[in-house]
Amino acid sequence: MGFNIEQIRKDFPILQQQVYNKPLIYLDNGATTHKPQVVIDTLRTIYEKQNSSIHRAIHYLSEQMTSRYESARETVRSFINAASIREIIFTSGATGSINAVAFSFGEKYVAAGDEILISEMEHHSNIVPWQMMCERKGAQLKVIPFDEKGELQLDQLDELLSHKTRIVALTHASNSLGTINPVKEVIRRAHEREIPVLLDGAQMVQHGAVDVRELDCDFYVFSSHKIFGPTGSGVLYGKEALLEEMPPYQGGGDMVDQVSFEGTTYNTLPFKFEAGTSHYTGAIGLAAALDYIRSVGIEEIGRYEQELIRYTREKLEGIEQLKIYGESEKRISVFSFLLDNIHTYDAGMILDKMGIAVRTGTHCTQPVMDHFGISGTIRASLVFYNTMEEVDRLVEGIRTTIQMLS
Amino acid sequence: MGFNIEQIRKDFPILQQQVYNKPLIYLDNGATTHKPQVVIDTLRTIYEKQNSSIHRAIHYLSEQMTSRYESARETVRSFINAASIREIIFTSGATGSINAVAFSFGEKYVAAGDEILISEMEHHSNIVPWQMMCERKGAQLKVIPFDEKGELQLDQLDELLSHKTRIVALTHASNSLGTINPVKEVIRRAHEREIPVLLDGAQMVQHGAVDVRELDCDFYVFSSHKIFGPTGSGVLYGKEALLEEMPPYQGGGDMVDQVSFEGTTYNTLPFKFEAGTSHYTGAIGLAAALDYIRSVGIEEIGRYEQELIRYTREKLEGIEQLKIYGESEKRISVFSFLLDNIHTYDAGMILDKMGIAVRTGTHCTQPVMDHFGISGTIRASLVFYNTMEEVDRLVEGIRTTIQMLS
Amino acid sequence: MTDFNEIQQDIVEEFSVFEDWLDRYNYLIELGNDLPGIDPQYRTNEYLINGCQSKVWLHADLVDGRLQFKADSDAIIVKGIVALLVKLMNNRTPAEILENELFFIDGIGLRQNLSPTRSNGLLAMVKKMRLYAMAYQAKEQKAKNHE
Amino acid sequence: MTDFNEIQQDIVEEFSVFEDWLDRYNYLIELGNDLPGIDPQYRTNEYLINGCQSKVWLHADLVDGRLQFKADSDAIIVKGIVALLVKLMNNRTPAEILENELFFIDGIGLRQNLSPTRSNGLLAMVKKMRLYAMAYQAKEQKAKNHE
Ligand SMILES: Cc1ncc(COP(=O)(O)O)c(C=O)c1O
Ligand SMILES: Cc1ncc(COP(=O)(O)O)c(C=O)c1O
Repeated sequence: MGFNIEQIRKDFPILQQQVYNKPLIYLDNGATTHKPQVVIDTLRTIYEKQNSSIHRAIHYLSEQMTSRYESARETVRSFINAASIREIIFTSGATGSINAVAFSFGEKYVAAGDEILISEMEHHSNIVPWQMMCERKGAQLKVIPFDEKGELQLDQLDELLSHKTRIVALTHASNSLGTINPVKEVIRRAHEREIPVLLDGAQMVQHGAVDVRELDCDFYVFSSHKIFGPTGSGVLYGKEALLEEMPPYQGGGDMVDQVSFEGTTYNTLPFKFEAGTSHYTGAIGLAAALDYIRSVGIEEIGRYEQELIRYTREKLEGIEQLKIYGESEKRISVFSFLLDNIHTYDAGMILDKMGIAVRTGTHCTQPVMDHFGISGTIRASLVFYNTMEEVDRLVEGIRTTIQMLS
Repeated sequence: MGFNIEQIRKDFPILQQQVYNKPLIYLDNGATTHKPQVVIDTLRTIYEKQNSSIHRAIHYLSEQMTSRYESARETVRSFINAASIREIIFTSGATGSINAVAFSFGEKYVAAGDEILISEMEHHSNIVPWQMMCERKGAQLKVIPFDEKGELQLDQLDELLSHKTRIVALTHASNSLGTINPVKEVIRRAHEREIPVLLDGAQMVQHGAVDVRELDCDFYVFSSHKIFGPTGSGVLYGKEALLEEMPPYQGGGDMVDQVSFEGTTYNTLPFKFEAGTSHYTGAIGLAAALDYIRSVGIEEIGRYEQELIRYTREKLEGIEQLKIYGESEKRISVFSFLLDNIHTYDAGMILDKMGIAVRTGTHCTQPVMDHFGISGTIRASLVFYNTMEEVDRLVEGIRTTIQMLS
Repeated sequence: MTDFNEIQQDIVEEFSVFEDWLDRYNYLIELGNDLPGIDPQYRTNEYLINGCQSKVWLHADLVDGRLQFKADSDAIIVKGIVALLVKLMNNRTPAEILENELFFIDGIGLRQNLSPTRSNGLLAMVKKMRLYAMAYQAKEQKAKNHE
Repeated sequence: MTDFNEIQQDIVEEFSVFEDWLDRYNYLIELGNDLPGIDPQYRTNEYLINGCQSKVWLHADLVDGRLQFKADSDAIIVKGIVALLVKLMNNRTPAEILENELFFIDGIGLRQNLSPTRSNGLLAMVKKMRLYAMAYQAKEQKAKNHE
């Protein structure tokens, strides 16, 4: 059918909303994305007609729900082209996924004196779990710096990768700089030393095709709510051989085989890592979102977003008092910027009153702000339901803001 | 308005469903409960009109969503009568809550040689996290046994509580035996020795008023999906002084104050324990469910369920070939039983075909099954939307089952 | 011997007369009761296929190039389906078993019993039957190659 | 000196002429620009009230039984609201400050700026102003008791 932006916008009911009697211009998609009607309806239909706990039970509703949950797993597997559904673990979100790996991988493979390598542009969710694990294990956190354009300084990578490095955890795309990292290159060089790599795909999966086998990453994580799915759900992909070796993260129902006070044995993959009643509506809603994306076409989305990026960049660069942070050419449709002598909070407040939702602050990447010696930025993050007209309105809004505040 | 069962059943759309062309008789509420229309509508309205990530952002939608999320916290606080919203942490569910405490309390207070006391009737979710923690810390798991009626053998408690005991983790009500435990007595005796107590309220909150201050428990956990709320959400209540001392469980966005590679400081309570984008729709949906329960009246619900219990028990006991497991007088509306020489799986399959959803198996309480030397039971678990007529249908179904299988 | 698919067709027809689910189950229970239990020597962990809620035991021999299955379950309805499977698969050559699709389970509305999420060990049993067929086929092939 | 609530009423009326949000903000910006910054000696961590996204500095003296507030913010809109608060609270006795309810914030539609979830430090500033009033009141009381 081709990429029809008008139809797409109709698929997302919230885009028809007004705030302060002005049409909502939602440019905070880096924080969370909105949901197409099909996702909302999926949730409603489950709760109105089909709801039941999954696994273990044998009655009709439970059977149906279980098979939908497991086919949601297959949908995710095929979306990122994992080798097996045993490699797809449903979690509470990207943060939950990273914490699971940091704990479980840490228990198995990390000892005092070891090193964990992350980058300077990581989201707090890909920093703090590693810090906590390092502290517990007596390991050390190493950091790949980025340059003034917001690109990783890969020339330092070989030096940073040592025989003590146990894992590299890197964001696929930065939520504050917009940079898409050269992850294949990093993975190649890490693998040369037999070091596994976790990719934080929270800001990538919604923008372009991800193929975990082609990337050859060892772990890949993302959140449902950032890819048009329900809140409270996320994915941890891990290579089967690694997941097989790793101890479980949480204990509880469903992740066990035999339980006795003398000792407990664990279930097989992927269930070993899914303790307790799973958030099955979240997983099934996520699958509905992924199906929706496929129906629009992930290639088409990518192409349209490239246009959006070009247009937005050109327009923003046309504002003299505006400075962009993060100038990588390989990028997602996320722009961080500052206005001369204007506090981000003031700008955010004024844009808000024009119906324009942007985010201001550190975007949970405080080290990125420290790098530039600033306390925050204004961030406009777009997805495929945003339009050139919305970018025009943003630019107008910025000009008004500058006028009001200078 | 009084307790109007017909109106109540209309509030739950799924109860109007048919399976195999027969009216659904849903008696698997111990696994998960259904949702009143108001909860379903709350979720839909959020996603269609209000959706936005919470905290940190200053734009309109985010403000609104944040304040609804925080007022959901207040709703939970008041529902269990906690002293402060700082004591209410939103988690992924009861299992998530227990894992958080087992990890975080363990890191702070448990060392080699210490003991953790649980009971023989715990759900796997209140066994395995402690086993995992004990293994990590070199601590030992001790177990309060129950007697043939399915009641805790409290005469053994003082012996089991030692100066090495660091925490007692006990289910408020058993999901397989139905027993409501004498938790106040256990708490009193544990507190005499200054040992904190965690109560697993997953099977209690939906059946009667819970007042954490009156109970004086140190932690209380439950799941949203078992109390008519959305999946993927749950609550951890903890006394502020304890939570304050405990290290965070997961790292990520929102739970931090300042992040740098040299060191990270954490946010205040309750945020310290809420890492990453929270499942705000789950929390707000849970609050809608709690409001609904209040509007029906938690006292009225309790009274009605007592009648249901009396009626169900009498009817089940009238079946000669049926043996009930768990005969405590103080009980929730959960009944485990076996039919002479009939495999639970066969019984479950046949009841299912009559539209009756019961659970068969171990109900994630394998030690309870081991206690009786059985491999599982048939479990009928009722809540306030179930009726005496449904109990009659169950009994008919059981009789047919016996007839077919003997 | 009757064709593999003909038997499946027969089973489907047999079941089609039952309008009610419970009648189908009554019939399965009958079949289950008629199937002789497996010899105690095979009712051991070695031959056990563990479903989460019911157990299936399976053993197979090759006699004159044809597979002889012995199977049992602790749940009678499962045993009924086991009986159907044994009726269909018994006395077949490995090739017959490996070439033919199983459609009767679907045809009699019991597909859910074979879903990967079902806790009754039947799916694992079907897989195991095919594994036996494969193993014996490989063995025969090897024997032939040595001739 | 004008009554506490009269001033609040005045502020609300002043704002009521603005139909558009942006006009209100323009006015706040003006107020913010007109408010003299706090002395550098007070623009330190000791006097800082940290919002997540904007900072507020606050200091108070008691002169002749009345509170003298000095306040500032790094965000100009916040500073505008700070100016309104200072205008209202300045030169008041501790009792006046503690007795009266703040309603103007609500009245001019800025309540969200004072919500506990707002990241601008304003709520903390209001609390701090009251704390100052309480502290000075206690001090005065103590002094009186010693007379
Ligand atoms: C007593 C008890 N505790 C804990 C749980 C775990 O709850 P969830 O699976 O929702 O985390 C359950 C339910 O499965 C339960 O019945
Ligand atoms: C790059 C990146 N990683 C991780 C996260 C954490 O995701 P969540 O908060 O959904 O767990 C985010 C979003 O906040 C992100 O942008």
